[in-house]
Amino acid sequence: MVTPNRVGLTKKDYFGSASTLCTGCGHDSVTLHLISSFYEMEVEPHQVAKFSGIGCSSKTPAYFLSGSHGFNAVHGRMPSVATGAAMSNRSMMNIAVSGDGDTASIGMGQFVHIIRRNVPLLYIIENNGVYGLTKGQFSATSDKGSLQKKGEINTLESIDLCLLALELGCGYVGRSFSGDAKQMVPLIKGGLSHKGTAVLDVISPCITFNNHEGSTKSYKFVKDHDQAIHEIGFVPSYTPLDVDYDHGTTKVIDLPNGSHLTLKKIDRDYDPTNRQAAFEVLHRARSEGALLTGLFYINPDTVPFQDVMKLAETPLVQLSLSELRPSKSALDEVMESLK
Amino acid sequence: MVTPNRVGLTKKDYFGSASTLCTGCGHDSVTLHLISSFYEMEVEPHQVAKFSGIGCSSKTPAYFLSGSHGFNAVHGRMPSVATGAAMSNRSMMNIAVSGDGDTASIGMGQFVHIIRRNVPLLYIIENNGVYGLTKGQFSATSDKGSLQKKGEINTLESIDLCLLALELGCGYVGRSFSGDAKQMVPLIKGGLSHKGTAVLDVISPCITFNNHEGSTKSYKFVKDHDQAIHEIGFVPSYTPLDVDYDHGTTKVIDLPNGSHLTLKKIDRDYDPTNRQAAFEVLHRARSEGALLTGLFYINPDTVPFQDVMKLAETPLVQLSLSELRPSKSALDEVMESLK
Amino acid sequence: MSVKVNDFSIHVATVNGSGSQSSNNVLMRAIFRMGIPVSGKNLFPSNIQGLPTWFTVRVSADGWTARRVETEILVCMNDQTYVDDVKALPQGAIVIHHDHMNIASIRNDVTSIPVPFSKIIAEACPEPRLRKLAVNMVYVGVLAEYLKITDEAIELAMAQQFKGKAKVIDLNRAAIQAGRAFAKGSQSAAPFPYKVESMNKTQGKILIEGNAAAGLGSVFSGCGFVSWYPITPSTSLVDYFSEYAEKYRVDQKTGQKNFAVVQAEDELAAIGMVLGSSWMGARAMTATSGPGISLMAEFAGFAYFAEVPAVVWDIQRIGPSTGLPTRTSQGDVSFAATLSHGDTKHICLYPGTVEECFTMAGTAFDLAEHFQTPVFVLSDLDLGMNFYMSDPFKYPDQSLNRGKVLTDADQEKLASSGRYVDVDGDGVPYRTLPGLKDRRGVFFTRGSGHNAKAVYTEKGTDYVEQMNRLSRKFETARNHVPKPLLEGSGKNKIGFIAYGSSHEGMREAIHILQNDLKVSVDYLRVRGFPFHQEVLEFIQSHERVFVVEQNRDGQLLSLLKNEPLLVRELPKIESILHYEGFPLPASFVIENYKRLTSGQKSAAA
Amino acid sequence: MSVKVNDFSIHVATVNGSGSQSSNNVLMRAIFRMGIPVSGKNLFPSNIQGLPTWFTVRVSADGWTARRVETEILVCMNDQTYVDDVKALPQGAIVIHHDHMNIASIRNDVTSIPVPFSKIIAEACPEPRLRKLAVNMVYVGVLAEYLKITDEAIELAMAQQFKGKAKVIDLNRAAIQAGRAFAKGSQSAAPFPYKVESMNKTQGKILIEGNAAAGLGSVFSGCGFVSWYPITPSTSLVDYFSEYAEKYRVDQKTGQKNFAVVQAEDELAAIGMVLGSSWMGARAMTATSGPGISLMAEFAGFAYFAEVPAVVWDIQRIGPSTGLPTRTSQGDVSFAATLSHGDTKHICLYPGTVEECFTMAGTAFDLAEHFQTPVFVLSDLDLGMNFYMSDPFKYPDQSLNRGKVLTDADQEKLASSGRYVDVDGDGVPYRTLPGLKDRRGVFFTRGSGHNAKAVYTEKGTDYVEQMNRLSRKFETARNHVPKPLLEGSGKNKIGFIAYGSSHEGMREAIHILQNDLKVSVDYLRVRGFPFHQEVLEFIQSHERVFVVEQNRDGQLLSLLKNEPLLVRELPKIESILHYEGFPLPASFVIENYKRLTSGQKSAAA
Ligand SMILES: Cc1ncc(C[n+]2csc(CCOP(=O)(O)OP(=O)(O)O)c2C)c(N)n1
Ligand SMILES: Cc1ncc(C[n+]2csc(CCOP(=O)(O)OP(=O)(O)O)c2C)c(N)n1
Ligand code: SF4
Ligand code: SF4
Ligand SMILES: [Mg+2]
Ligand SMILES: [Mg+2]
Repeated sequence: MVTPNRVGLTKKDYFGSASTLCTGCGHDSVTLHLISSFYEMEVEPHQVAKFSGIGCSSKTPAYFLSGSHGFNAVHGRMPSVATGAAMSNRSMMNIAVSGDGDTASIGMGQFVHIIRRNVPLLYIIENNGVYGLTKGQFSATSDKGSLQKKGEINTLESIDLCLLALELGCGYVGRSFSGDAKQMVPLIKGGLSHKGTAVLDVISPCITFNNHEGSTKSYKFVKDHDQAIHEIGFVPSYTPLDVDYDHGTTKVIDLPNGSHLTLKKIDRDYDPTNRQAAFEVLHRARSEGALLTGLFYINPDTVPFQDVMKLAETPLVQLSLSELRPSKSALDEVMESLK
Repeated sequence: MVTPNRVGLTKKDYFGSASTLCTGCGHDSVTLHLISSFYEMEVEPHQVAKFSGIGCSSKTPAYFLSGSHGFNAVHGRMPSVATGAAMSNRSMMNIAVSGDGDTASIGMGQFVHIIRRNVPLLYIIENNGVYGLTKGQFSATSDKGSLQKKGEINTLESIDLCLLALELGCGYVGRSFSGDAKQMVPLIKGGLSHKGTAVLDVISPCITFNNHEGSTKSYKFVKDHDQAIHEIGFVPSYTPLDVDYDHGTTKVIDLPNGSHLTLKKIDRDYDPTNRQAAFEVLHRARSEGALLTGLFYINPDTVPFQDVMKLAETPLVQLSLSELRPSKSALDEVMESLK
Repeated sequence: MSVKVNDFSIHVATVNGSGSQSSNNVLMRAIFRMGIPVSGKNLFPSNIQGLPTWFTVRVSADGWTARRVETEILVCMNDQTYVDDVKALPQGAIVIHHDHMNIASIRNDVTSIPVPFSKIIAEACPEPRLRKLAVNMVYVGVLAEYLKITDEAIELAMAQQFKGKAKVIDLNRAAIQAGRAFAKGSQSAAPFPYKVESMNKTQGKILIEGNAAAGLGSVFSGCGFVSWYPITPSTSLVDYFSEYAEKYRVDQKTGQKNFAVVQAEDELAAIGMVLGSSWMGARAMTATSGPGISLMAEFAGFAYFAEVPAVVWDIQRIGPSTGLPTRTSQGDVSFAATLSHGDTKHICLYPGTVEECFTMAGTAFDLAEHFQTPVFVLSDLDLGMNFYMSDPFKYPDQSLNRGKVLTDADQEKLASSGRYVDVDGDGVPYRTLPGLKDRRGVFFTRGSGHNAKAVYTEKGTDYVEQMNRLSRKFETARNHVPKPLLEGSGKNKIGFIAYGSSHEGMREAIHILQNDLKVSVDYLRVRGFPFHQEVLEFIQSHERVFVVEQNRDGQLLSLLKNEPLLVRELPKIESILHYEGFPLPASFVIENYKRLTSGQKSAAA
Repeated sequence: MSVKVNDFSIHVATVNGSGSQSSNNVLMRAIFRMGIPVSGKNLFPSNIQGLPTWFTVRVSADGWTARRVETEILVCMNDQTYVDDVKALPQGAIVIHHDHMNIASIRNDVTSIPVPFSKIIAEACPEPRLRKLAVNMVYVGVLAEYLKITDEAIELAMAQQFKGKAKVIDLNRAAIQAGRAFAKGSQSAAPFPYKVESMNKTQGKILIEGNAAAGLGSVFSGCGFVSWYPITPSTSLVDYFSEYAEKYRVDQKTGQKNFAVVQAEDELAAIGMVLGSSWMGARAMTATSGPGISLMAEFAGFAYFAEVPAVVWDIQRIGPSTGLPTRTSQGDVSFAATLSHGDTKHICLYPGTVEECFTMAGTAFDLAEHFQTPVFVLSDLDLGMNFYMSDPFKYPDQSLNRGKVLTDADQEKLASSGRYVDVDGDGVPYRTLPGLKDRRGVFFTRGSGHNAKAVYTEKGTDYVEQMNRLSRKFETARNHVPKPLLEGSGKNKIGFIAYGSSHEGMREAIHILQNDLKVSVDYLRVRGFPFHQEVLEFIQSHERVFVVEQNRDGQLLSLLKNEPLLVRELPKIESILHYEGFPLPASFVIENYKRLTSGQKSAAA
C-alpha cells in the first residue's frame, strides 16, 4: 500500500472516492482488482480515461483512479462515448465498466458495434444478473430458471456476453468472478495491454437483490460452480520471463506492450488462440450449465480501430491549428473548382 | 395466377401496391416469393400482420398482401412494434421485412431481443450489404474487403446475422438468395409455420449501389458462390407426405401446423436440428469465405413468447370489457386493504 | 409550554437500506389508524444502501398533507447527517438521537433526548444480525410513548405493514416496546409538548401512493398490455399494475393471464411495443421518467403523425439528464407536450391527487383511443411514491371509450370513408384494426407522408391537409381533457394556477392567504393540455395571475403563451418556480407571493 | 411577343434515377458560365429510381434565386406527371415534351413543342444501354438552341460536371448537339420568347450547395472528428467533409489522416461519439435530420447539464416522424432549442446563405467550446442540397476560440477554481481535458447531480445553484451568437422577421413590397438562439411584425414568446407560415402580407 511503484506512486494514489455501494457488493471487489492492476502495471493515472454507463456497476469508475478523468455517460450508451474519445486521443489507456443491464439490454446495440470496430479499451461487465440500482429486476444475462428475490422465475434464455463477443470477432474475451483476485488481476492487465476491444464478463454478485438461494449469480452458486480453464498470470515487460515454464503445461502469450500472459493448465488443454475451440468449450459449458472462467480467446494481432481508420500517430487533440486548418491556397483551389 | 386456392383467392389477391423500387432490385424478387408463399399456403390476408422498419427493403410490405394491415415503423425499431402486436393478438400470422441497415446497425438491440423473447414471426432481412435508400453506404453486414461503388474498401468485419441469431437461441435460422425462388419459397413457408421467431437472411442485391465488380453482394458474386446445403421443400398439412422419400438422402421435419419441410441431401450430410453442427458449418464457411444457403437450424419444439408469458388463448384484443375489468368486489377488497 | 395536539411534523433521518422504511410506515399508519390525518414524504437517495435518507411524517388534524419545511421533532439515526439536520431545525425543536451524538455541542436552543439505541436493541433483539433493521423500531416505540400513540394502533399498522407475518411482528413489537419502556423511564416532569389524540377523520379513508393508484386504475380500465423499462420513480407503477393484475386478471382455472407485462430492453422498445399493441387494438401503456421520455421522442412523433393510440405515464424526477433520480420535479411538461421533431402536439394530463391517478388512468386510455394519439400522463415522484390519504376509489362502471373503430359490420362507413378522412368535421378520423376482412378498410400505417386514404404521398397539398386536420383534432381535444378545478369564488382579482403534485401545497397556501394574510384569491388547478377553455377564461377574468410550477423555466406558462387568446394577457402573469427537488411547501408559495406583491404594494402606497 | 432576356424559369420534370441530375446541372452551370445569375431547385422523391422528380432552373439577371411558383418553360420527360405538370402552368407557357404526349388535349393556352426524344437519342447514341441517361441531354440541347446558350458555356459546364472524363463528355455532347440540331430544324418564324444573353454578373462567383459549404467550413475550422448516421438530407454534408478532408487533411507521405469520420450504428451512437471526442478535447460534430434529432434527445440533455461541447447540424426535412424526407422544412426549431427532458436550453444557429453555412461551421465550434454546450445548426434541405450563387468564401484566418480550458500550466486557476465554479461571473466555468497531470483539475463528468466542484450530490441547493448558473451562462450567450441582419432603414413601421433558407424568398418579397406595392418595411434575419438583444429591440421598435417561418406551428415565434422583454409586444406579432415542403417563394409572403393587412386597411378606411 505504501510502497511506491516505479513511477513513484503508492497504491493509495490509485484510489477513487469512497464507494457508496452496498457492503459486500461484488462491484467493490472489482474496484479493488482494478486498483491493484493499475498500481502493479505502473500506469500513471492521467494517462487513463474511465468510462461507464448507468447502474450500480457504472458507479465503479468513481471509486478508483481519482487522478484520471472519467465519463459517466447515459444508460447503455457508454461505448459510443468511449469510441469518440479513443479516436480523439489514441495515447490514452481506456477502461470501461458497465453492468449487465447497461450492456445486454439497453446497451446491446452499442456493445455489438464497439466490438465490431475493435476500439481499444478494456470493457468490464460487472454481471450480477439483475438491475441492482432499480431494485432487482432480471437482466438479459439472468439464467433461465434463476429465481428472483421475491420468488419469480426467469423464463427467458440468458445472453452469454462472452459467446456474443466471440461471435462478433472480439480479440480478447474472458470471464471471471469478482471474488477471484488471483484470476481477475492478470485478466485485467492482459485486457489493458490488448490493442483492441477486450471484453471481461465478471460475475459480480448483487448482495442485496440476487444473492439468495435459487439465484445462479449468488456468491455461493458461483463459488460452487466456478471452473477455471487455466491458471492465469501476467508478467510485465520489465520482468524477464521465467525460463523454467513447463511448456507442456504452461502457455505463454506475448502481448503488444511487451508483457506476457502465462496460462497454466488445470484439467484440460486449452488454447486461447483457437477461436473455434473457444466456441465449442463455451457452448458445451452452456448446455451443461457449467460456469467456466478464464481467458477464452485472445488474438494478439488484432488491428485497432484507429489503425483501421488510418489515423495519424499524433493524437488528434494534440494537433495545432496550423495542422488542422488547411492552407489558404487549399481554399482557393476549392473555390476555383466551384466557379 | 387466376386459379383460386382452397380459400378461394387467386394469386392476385396476394398482391400489394406497385413497387417503387429500382428495376431489378433483389427486394422485388423477395416480394414475389412472399406472394407465392402466402398464396400457396392459402392464408387469408386479413389473418396476416406485416411489419417493417425504414429502408428500400422496409418498403416491401407495401408491395404484397394489400389485404393485410401493415405497420411501417421507424428505422430499426420494428421488432418492438411486432412484439407488442403479437402479444395483443396471438391469432395473427406475422411477417416482418427489414434491411441489413435496419437490422444490423440501428436495429441491432431490438433484433437481439426479439429473438431472445422468441416472438412468433418470420423476420426476413433483405440483405444487400449497403444502405440502399440513403445511397449506398456500407452496412454492418458488408463483408470486409468488399468494394463500394466509388471504390472505397470496407475495412470492418461483417456481422453474420444467421450466426448471431443462432447464438441468441433462435429456433429457425436460414439464409437464401432473392434470385432463388425454389429455395426461398419453402424457407418462407417453413418460417411462417414456425412457432417462434424465424430469421431468414436473404442476400438481395442492390442493383443501383452494390452490384458492381468487387462487391460480395452482387448478383454475379452470389450466383457464383451460393452453395445450398440441401434441397428444401415444403409439404402443406393437407398433402400427404410422399412415402417414397429416401430416408438416407431426405430428412423430413414436422412443423407445428401439420406441414413438413423436406431436406434433400446435396453434397454433405446436414442435420438442421443439430445446433452445434450449424455453428461449425457456418463458422467454417465464414472463415473460408463461402456463401452457404439453406435452413441451418430448426427447433420445432420452441416455446413462443405468449406461452412463456402464460397469455390466455383468446387474443387480448378479443376480450370484452367484463373480462378486462375486474369486479366491484375486487376493487372493494383492494380498498379495504389500504385502509 | 402547552401541548400541541395532532398538528406537528416528525423528521426521521436514517441510512438508506437500513430498513427504516418499515418503521416509518408503521409510525405513519399507526397515527392514521387513530383517525388522525397524516402524510409521509420519503426523501431517499439514488443508491441502495448507505447514503442518507429522510422521512417526514406530518400529522395534521385539519388534513394538510403538503410537505412542511419546519420540523417539530427530529429523529437522528444517521451519523453522517445529524449535524446538518440539527442545524436546520427551528428553535425549540425536539431531537431524539443516538446517545453518542452530542447535540448540545451543535445547538442549545433545541431539546436533546439522547436514546441508547444500540443498548436497547441489543437487549430487545437476541439475534445480532436482525438488530440493524430492528433498531429503527425503537424510535417508533420512543415516539409512540411520548406522543401517546396507542398499542392498538401500532398493532394494526404492523399487521398491515408485515402482512400478518407473526415472527416479524413479534420481533418488531419487542423493539417498539423496548423503545416505549425507555421513554417511559426517562420521561421528565414536564409533559412532552406534542401528542396525538384519537379522532375520526380517517374513517373509511385509504392511504396510498399515486403509482399504486395509477397501476390499479389501469387494471380497472382494461389495459391489456404494459411494456416498460425500469426507472425510478416509475417502476412501482408497473409493479403495482402487475401485482393487482396477477391477482384479479388471471384465470383461476388455467392460470392464464388476460394481460401481458413485458420488461423491454429499453424505452425505445417499450414505446414501440405499446404502439404495436395499440395498433392491434389493445389498450397499451408504458411508464417511465425523464430519460425514457427523451428516448421515446422518435416513436412519439410517429404515433402523432400515423395516429396510433398510446398511454405514457411520466413519473417526473429532476433532470436534465440523469439529474437527481430520487427528487421530484415537473420538468418534462413542455418537452412532453411537443415531443418529437417536426410540428407535433400531444395531449397531456396532470393528475394532482392519488384519486386522479386512479381515474386518469382510464381517462388517458379513453382520450388516446378516441383521439388516436399518444397521451402523456405527467405525474411525479412526490405524487407517485409518497403516501396520500384519500377517499376510497369509486368503481368505474361506465363503459370504455374505444373511439371511432370500424369493423366488418360497418359496411357503409367502410365504403365511404378512408383512414385519414375527416368525416365528422372534428379532425378525428375512423380507424380499423388488423384482422378486418373488408379490404376497403385495410390500410398501411406509416410515419411517412400519407393522404386521406392512407396512401403514400409526397404531395405538399396532401401533407398540408393532414397537418391541418391534426391541428383541428387537437383543437377538438381541448374540451375533452379534464376541466380545470376551481377553488374560490372565481370572482377574486388574483388567481393562482398550479397543477399536479403542487396541489397539496397550493391548497394549504390558499388557506393561509385567506385566513392568515386575509387575501382572497382564486386557485385553478389545470388538469390537461391542450388547455381547456376554462383555463383561458380564468386568466382572462383575473387581474393578476401566478403560475406555480416545479421547474426552472416556467414550462406550463410557456405552453400558455402559445394560446392565441392569451396574447394580451401575458403581462399580468408571473411564475412562482420551485425546483430544488423536494415537494412544494405552502410556505414557498406564500413567500413568493409576498415577494412579488410587496413591490407593488409599496408602489401603490 | 417580345423576347424576355435573362429572366425566366425552366421546370424540368423527369423520372428519378434517370440521370437527369447531370443534365440539369449542365444546363444550370452553362447559364452561370455565361455570367447570368441562376439558381436550381431540385424536388426529388424519397426513392432511388422511378418516382417523379422536378428541377427548376431560375434565370434572373437581377440575381433573385428564390423558388418561383410560376414557370415559363416546362420540359416534360415523365409520362406519369406531365398531365398534372401541364395543368399547373400559367397561361402562355412553353412546353417542350416527348412527342407521344398530347398537350393540346390537356390545354390549348400553352405552346406545345413536341420533340421526338427517343428517335433523336437513338440516332445520337449508338449504345442502347446508355440512351436512358443520355436522352436527358437532348433537352439540354433543345433548350440551349432556343435560349441561345453558347456551346462554349456548355463545354465548360460539362467539363466541370463530368470532371473532364472525355468519353462521357463526348457522349453527352453528341446528345446535346442532336437536341440543338432538332431545335434548329424546327424553329418557327416567330422568335423564341425567352433567351439568355451573356453578362458579367457571375464573374468570380461560385455555385455551391449549403451542405458542401458546411462540410468545407468544418474542414477549415479544425473539426477533428465526425460521426454520423446517414439520413437525407444531411448525408451530403458529411460526404463533402470527407471529400475535402481526404484531400487536404491527409499526410501526403504517410497517408495518415488528422481527422476521423465514423459512420455510427445510429444517431444515439453518433452524438455519443461526438461527446466522447469533445470531452477529450477535439472539435467534434455530427449531422442529421429530424429523426436523428429525436434520437439524440437524451445525450443532448447530458451535454447541456454536464457541459460538454458538441456541434450538431440539423438539415431539416419535413416531419413529424419520417414525414417527407426529401422536402424542406424549418420544423425542428423549437424542439432543438429545448431538446431533452428537464429544463434545458440549447444554443442554435440559423444559417441563411451558403456563405453562412461555411462561416457558421466555425462559429458553431467556437460557441460550443466557449460555452461548453451543444450547438445546433439548423439548416434545411433547401439550403443544404440546392445550388446557390455566392462570393468565394474568405479564408478564416482568425484563431479558434477553444474556450476556457485549463492545462497543467495554469497552476493558479487549477488551485482556486473547480469544474463548475462561476469564476468570471458569466456563468461559464473552466474545464480541463483528460491527460491533465495536476489532480486538482481532474474531474468526473456525469449527468447526475454535481456541485461546483464536480462532486456527486443530491443536495437541492447545489442543484439550484448549478441550474441558475446554467441560465446565466445561456444569458451570456445571447450576445455572442451572430447578430441578426437588418435590411431596410430600421425606421419603418412594419417589420418582417425570418431566418434560414427563407432568406432568398424574403429578400425578393421585400423588394416586391418596396418596388411594386410601394410599402416600406424592415426585414430582420435572425441568426441565432438565444435571441440577440437586437432581435428584441427590433420587435419593440416596430408597430407590426410578421414572423415568416417554414413550419405549421410558428416555432420561432413560440421561442420569442418566452422572452420577458416581449410580453407586451406579442399582440402586434403575426405568423406567416409556409409548410408544404417546397422552398419559400416570395409570392407566398406577398399574398399573406396582403391577406393579413387587407382587413386592417378596410377597417381603417
Ligand atoms: C434511459 C434510462 N432508463 C432507465 C434508467 C434506470 N436505470 C438505472 S440503472 C438501471 C439498470 C442497471 O442495471 P445494471 O447495468 O445491471 O447495473 P447494476 O445496478 O446491476 O450494477 C436502470 C434500468 C436510466 N437511468 N436511464
Ligand atoms: C432514425 C433514422 N436515421 C436514419 C434514417 C435514414 N435511413 C433511411 S433508410 C436507411 C438505411 C436503410 O438501409 P437498409 O435497412 O439496409 O435498407 P435498404 O435500403 O438497403 O434496403 C437510413 C439510414 C432514418 N430514416 N431514420
Ligand atoms: S444493489 Fe446490488 S449491485 Fe447495487 S450496490 Fe447493492 S449489492 Fe451492489
Ligand atoms: S437503391 Fe438498391 S435497394 Fe434501393 S430499390 Fe434500388 S436496387 Fe433496391
Ligand atoms: Mg446488473
Ligand atoms: Mg441494405
